[in-house]
Amino acid sequence: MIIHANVFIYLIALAAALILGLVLRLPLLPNKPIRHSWTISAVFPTAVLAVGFYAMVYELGYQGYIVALITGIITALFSKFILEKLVPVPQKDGEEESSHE
Amino acid sequence: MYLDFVNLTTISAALALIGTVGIIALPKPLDKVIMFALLQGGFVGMIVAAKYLDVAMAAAIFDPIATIILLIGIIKINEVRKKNQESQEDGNLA
Amino acid sequence: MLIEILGIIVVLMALRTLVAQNRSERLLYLNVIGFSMSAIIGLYIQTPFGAIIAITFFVTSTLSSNAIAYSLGRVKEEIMVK
Amino acid sequence: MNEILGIAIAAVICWVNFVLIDTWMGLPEGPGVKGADVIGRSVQKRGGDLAGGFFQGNIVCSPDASAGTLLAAIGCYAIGIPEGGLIAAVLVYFGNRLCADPGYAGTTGALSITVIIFLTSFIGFKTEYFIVGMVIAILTIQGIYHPGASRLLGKIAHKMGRHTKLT
Repeated sequence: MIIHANVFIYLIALAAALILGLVLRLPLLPNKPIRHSWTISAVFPTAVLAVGFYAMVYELGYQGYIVALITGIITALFSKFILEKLVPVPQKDGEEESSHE
Repeated sequence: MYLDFVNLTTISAALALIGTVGIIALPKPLDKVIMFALLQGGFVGMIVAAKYLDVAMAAAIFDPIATIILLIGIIKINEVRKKNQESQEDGNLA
Repeated sequence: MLIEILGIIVVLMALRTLVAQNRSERLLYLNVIGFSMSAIIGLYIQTPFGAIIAITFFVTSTLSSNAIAYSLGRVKEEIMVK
Repeated sequence: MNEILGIAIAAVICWVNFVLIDTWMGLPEGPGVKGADVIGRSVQKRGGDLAGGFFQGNIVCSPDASAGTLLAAIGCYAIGIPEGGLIAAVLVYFGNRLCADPGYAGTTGALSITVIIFLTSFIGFKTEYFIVGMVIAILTIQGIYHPGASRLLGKIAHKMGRHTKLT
């Protein structure tokens, strides 16, 4: 078998982040023209970030169901409270530029 | 075979040399900045070829900072020169 | 075999960058060089830290390309001092 | 499998993957950042198509599905088959947000090429082939003849209903 990790653990991390994100009132999907919207929703950044962070923790040597659960919970809290301050929406910059000219 | 001659060290050296020639030969400042970005790629490649990986990480992070400082200087000096030219033409008209 | 193909692509694109006429054409060739240099770094260092270095190098070179393209629109024509 | 043949097939797979995802995510519709506008107009002035020019400019100015494809292939080669692609998806997302882009195209490209690498590893494709194939695919778009490539991309965008409305 070429695949090394157990796929089931990734599903646990994804589901934990998804459910806690919905409990924290993140919207399920972004606003309707999806490819232009900037909202942080439960599916797009949160689930992807949860799987990616669990992959990082897995490579660092901590493996198991409980680690996956904790990673999902921390990712949901991170994307609810910190992510908007870490990567702000650059709309202000564009408006300032257009008004500047 | 000549293909033995192509490895990471010689590629990075060729990239850095081409970037140097471009910086010296091209006249306009923004062309010089583009060739400087090319030289940075060769520089990081040379460090990686010697396997100093931590130095390569630091060099890769600090590259765009140097480029952005150069670009801010170019934009500012261009505005100053444009203002200077306009005021000179006004003086000629008066 | 793999690094040789990428190396020939890199040197060819560097020469085309040097002799190109238009300035935004130069930027497109520079993008190809960013892609292939990070591919060579990933192929040469076959450890996880090599992959992290390749990803960091690619993202930072894209950032500097972004800054150059923005100031290309800002500076329409440069005024040179004779 | 023969090495040259494998690289050629991998290049075709990567080309189809990133062009379809980038077009679907609306790269030819308009310039996401200001620098892409300059590059698109310059390509149009040299005899190309405006939508294809915006496509090329957006690839230069922020890491899109092309970058996601390359970096996920490198991650799968150096770290491991599923984990490297997922780590690359997270890093590409942060790189996208640094370059003022929503970041849908990069993560979608990284995840889809991870699935493709996992499926094709059963029939003998090595992961290195996808790295070299991605560089060859980006060479055909950005490195050989820009007006011709932009006209081809404009035709694909027209067929998928994503052609630009700007003039």
